[in-house]
Amino acid sequence: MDAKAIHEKLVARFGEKIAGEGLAAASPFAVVAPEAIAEVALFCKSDPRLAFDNLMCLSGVDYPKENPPRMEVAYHLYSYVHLHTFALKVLLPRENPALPTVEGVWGVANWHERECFDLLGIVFLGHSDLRRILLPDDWEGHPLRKDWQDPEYYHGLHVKPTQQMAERALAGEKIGVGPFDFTPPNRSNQG
Amino acid sequence: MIRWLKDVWEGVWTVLVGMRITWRHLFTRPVTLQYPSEKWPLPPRSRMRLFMAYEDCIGCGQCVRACPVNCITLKAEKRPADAPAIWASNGQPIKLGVSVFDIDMSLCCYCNLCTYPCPTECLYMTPEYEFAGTDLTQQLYHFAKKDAKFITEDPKKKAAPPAAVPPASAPPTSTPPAPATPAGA
Amino acid sequence: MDATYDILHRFLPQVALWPSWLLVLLLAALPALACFTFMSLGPLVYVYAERKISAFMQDRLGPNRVGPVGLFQTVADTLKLLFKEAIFPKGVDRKLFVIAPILVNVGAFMPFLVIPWGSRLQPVDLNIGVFYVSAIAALSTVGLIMAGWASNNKYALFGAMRSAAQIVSYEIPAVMILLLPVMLTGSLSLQAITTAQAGGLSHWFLFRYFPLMPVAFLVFYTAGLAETNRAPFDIPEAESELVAGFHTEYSGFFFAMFFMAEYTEMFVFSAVASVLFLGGYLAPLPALQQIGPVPMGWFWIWAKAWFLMFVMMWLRWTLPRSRVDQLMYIAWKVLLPIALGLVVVVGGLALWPATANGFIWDRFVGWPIAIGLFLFLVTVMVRALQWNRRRAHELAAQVCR
Amino acid sequence: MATPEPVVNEWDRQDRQDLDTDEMVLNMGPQHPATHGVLRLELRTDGEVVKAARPHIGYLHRCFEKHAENVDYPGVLPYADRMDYCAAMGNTLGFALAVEKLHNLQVSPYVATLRIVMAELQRIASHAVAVGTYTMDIGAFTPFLHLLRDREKILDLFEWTCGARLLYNYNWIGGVSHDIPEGFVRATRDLLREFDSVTFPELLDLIIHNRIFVKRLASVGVCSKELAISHDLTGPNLRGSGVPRDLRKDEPYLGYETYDFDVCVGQGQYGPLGSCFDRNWVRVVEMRESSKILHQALDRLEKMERTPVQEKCPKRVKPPKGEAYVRSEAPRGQLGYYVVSDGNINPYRVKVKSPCFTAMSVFHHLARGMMIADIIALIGSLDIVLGEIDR
Repeated sequence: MDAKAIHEKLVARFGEKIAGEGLAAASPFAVVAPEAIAEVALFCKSDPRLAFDNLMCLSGVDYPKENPPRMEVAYHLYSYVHLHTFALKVLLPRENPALPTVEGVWGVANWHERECFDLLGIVFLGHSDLRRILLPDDWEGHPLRKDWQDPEYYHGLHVKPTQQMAERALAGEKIGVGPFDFTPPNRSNQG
Repeated sequence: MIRWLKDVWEGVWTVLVGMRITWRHLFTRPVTLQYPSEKWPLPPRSRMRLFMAYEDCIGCGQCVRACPVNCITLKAEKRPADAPAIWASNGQPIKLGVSVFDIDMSLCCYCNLCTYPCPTECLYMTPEYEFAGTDLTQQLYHFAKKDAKFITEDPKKKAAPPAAVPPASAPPTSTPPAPATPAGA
Repeated sequence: MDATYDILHRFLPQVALWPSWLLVLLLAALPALACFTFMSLGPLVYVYAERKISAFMQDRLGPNRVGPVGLFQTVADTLKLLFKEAIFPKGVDRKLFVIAPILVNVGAFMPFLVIPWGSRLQPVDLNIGVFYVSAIAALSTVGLIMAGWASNNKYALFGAMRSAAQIVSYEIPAVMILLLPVMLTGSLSLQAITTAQAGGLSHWFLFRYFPLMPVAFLVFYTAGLAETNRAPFDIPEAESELVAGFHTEYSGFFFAMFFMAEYTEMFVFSAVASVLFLGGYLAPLPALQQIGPVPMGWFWIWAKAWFLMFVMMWLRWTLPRSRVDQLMYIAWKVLLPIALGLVVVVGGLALWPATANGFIWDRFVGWPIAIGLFLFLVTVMVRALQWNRRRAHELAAQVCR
Repeated sequence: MATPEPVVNEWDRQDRQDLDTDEMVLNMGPQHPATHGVLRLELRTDGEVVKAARPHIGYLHRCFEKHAENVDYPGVLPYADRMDYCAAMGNTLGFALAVEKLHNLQVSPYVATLRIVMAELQRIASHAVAVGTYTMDIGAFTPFLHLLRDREKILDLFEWTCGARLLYNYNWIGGVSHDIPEGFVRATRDLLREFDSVTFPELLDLIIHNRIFVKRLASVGVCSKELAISHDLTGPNLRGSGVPRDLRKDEPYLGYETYDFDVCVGQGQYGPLGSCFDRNWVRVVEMRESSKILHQALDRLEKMERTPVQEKCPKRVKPPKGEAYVRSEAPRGQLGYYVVSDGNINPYRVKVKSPCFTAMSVFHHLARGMMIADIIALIGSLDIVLGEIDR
């Protein structure tokens, strides 16, 4: 099925809960209401015509400058039966973004959702093990948000880059080597 | 019983087959390269230490923008109007005086992205890889020279030398000593 | 003891006049000293050999910097280990932690006492030699368990438990097979077992009752691999699973002791196997037993043991590691039934007068097999060398291109 | 309305049986010889049997995605190289394809062929590392070095072409960084000939068909088709479970559809389908298939007219506003890039679906009830590279 037919099928089934579409995009998608995502996902997987048995990617994107500011979670689906792809998108408010988990539909969502929670702070309700996955457990904040500021220190380690050697040299410290003359034996470096 | 026997036999047999191969390898030539005493000839495109021919730099800063890890520090300002005109070896006039050109090789990721935009091809990677040091500060390279010998004649006016002269070839030494590089150098 | 006395007497005739207590002390100390020196210097050679063999099998060069062709590499390593600090991690049981490597070494060294190097060249000819060897060699298991337990490390504990299970299991088929030469000779003394195989290669127990005894030898060898913790049965120290197994927490000299014990065990096992099956110090051709005035017995047992050790190394660098339950499977469901069957069959054959001294074809299989094997290995070797040369040719062509 | 059933956390699940004894928690890694980097596994074991496993990742995390938002598009490429450092060509290829899709760029056939040559050489090199380290995990050291010997030769070719041995920055947006040097085709042919006639058969004889190796793996870590698809196992891991899906066939890019090659699938010849052996087997056979593709591609390269390799490279990579999810078949599986562009020279958001990340997410399902030695076999058979999991 092509993207249009998939979208129509979803609209026919869920009506209002399919809140928008982006069929012209390079990867066509439908926008799903946040509370309905688990049902839609389950339907996408179980319906024999859709048969989206594979969640390729689950990614969160932060749009603070949009009006209203929002977060997006994009689900890229693939069907190993019909070999078609489609994407679902959920738009969330930037304050306390939360949506149901799809972990019960696709097993891989477990880790993807944990990563999304870790890096963007999107809460997946009903997730069995919603812990940080990539960052340390006691890390504060969610770095992939656009307004993220690096902390100065984490457990006494510099997080922000310290003064680089070039800056130190500019400031007058006598470090570094050179200037020097050096002509390598061959210069046929460029392609 | 038959399966058991087959299993045992296969176990012994595959072990013997493997042993034959390792036995054969006992007598094949080792491929080891004894590094400090023998060295592999590096292909000319090898991307190792960065080098910049200071006399050719026009201070455009494209390499700084291209570098994904910000390992190049460049400070250039307009040359005073009364300073003698100088040219890079590919004939491009040098309008900006480069007072600082530092490359922090400890940050460099050897991606070669900085060398492509360079209009005078003065920045390039050399097949030089033995520059480990005992101190991190030895990885900071200053390329800006105080006594650089720039080309002071307009190359276009001269009878054009063959265009394929490699840019890094030594600048003509007969030129009178260039004035000190611009203020701040 | 008598042999030692004889040798001593030959070089120092006045020894007969010495007080008897001194003599007894001397006669006990001299062979022990000789054995100990041999033992502690042996691993230097074995480790070097192992490194070189593995390197060549993997198309590498191996150690080649310290001394000519790296000969002193192991010496340097040993010195390094000796001078390194022995670290006692927090929470170890210090007493057991120190005793363990010593105990392992005791288990590895003691069997040396009964290994015959010649008809008279044997520290002690115990009449329970075989029994003594298997009993003492099992002592090192206790050391391994101690090491694992005392280390206060889960990986070490796993290694210790694995090694206990493994060695206990493999003792059984190994001892069963030990019975076969004992039955054939009617003696537990290693000297007697050796002399029963006199008469050249085809009289060795390896070729008796063809093909029964070769199978027995294979079983014994496999069990021996497991008892000495060699690949494919090196699971107690499986480095990709248990980091270093029971000696994870050891460092410096204590680590070196484990290392030494491991290689010594290998040598002891190979020597015992060559006594039991390969005629010990007997030459393949009786004429080679003595070259001129020099008795060559020591050379032959040495050569055989080293050959068996070479095969151990060869196997180690060929094979992957077995899993712990498969190890048990091999011990209890493969080796043990075979060993039991062999004990019954060979025992019966030995009792039956017509076959008491082997099958009729026994005298004719030994040489063909040995020569066939030799020729096969040489062929593979020659082909590898030829390939080398051809390859070199191709490379030259490439360079010239 | 139907909703999915809640999932039980595997770690907390207790199923005690009569013979169970006290459990202990074993920490495997991050410093452990067989965890392929800095993976940490928390294992709840009962003796040698693993009752539950919990992988902890992130020790190598450097937030590639944040880096990517702060550099321009060509600058992302060196960072992308560093994700799967065993197969850097595949990483940059995926990113280049994604940005080209946003940009609506089509590379010339010559460049496409070059990319295929490099990608397939990289696949052989990467699988050589995967299979080699795997045999080392299982305890055989020799095949590892034999395979690395051949990998070195491939790296030599790469160095000859683009000057780097590990992190190439070769696939650019709209082209490649260097044309192949003179004699490259012939040298590659020599290499492949030696690989096909010596290394590959020796590998099969020495280790793959070895009985101990087979026994260790044949019925261990069996991953059913459903589990594999649900947990998004891709590439050799998926094909090891018997699903004949390969992006190079299903959604061909760079003209893969014009090459004649087979999709290698696990055969289950020694045990249930989807075992560690099958996953490894797929990798082994894929090396030969890659060599087949390479032979064809080299034939074409010889006949093809050489075009400048950077002619399509945009002077300033500034894709129009939009987003694309583009996947490619990297050696370790489907590598997906979700690139969002807001019309700037920096990507607005780059999300990477790394095949190792998803492969690792199935780990705790498969690890249940295994022995400790099998855990090592399982990690190796999933062929993870921590640089890509942690990104």
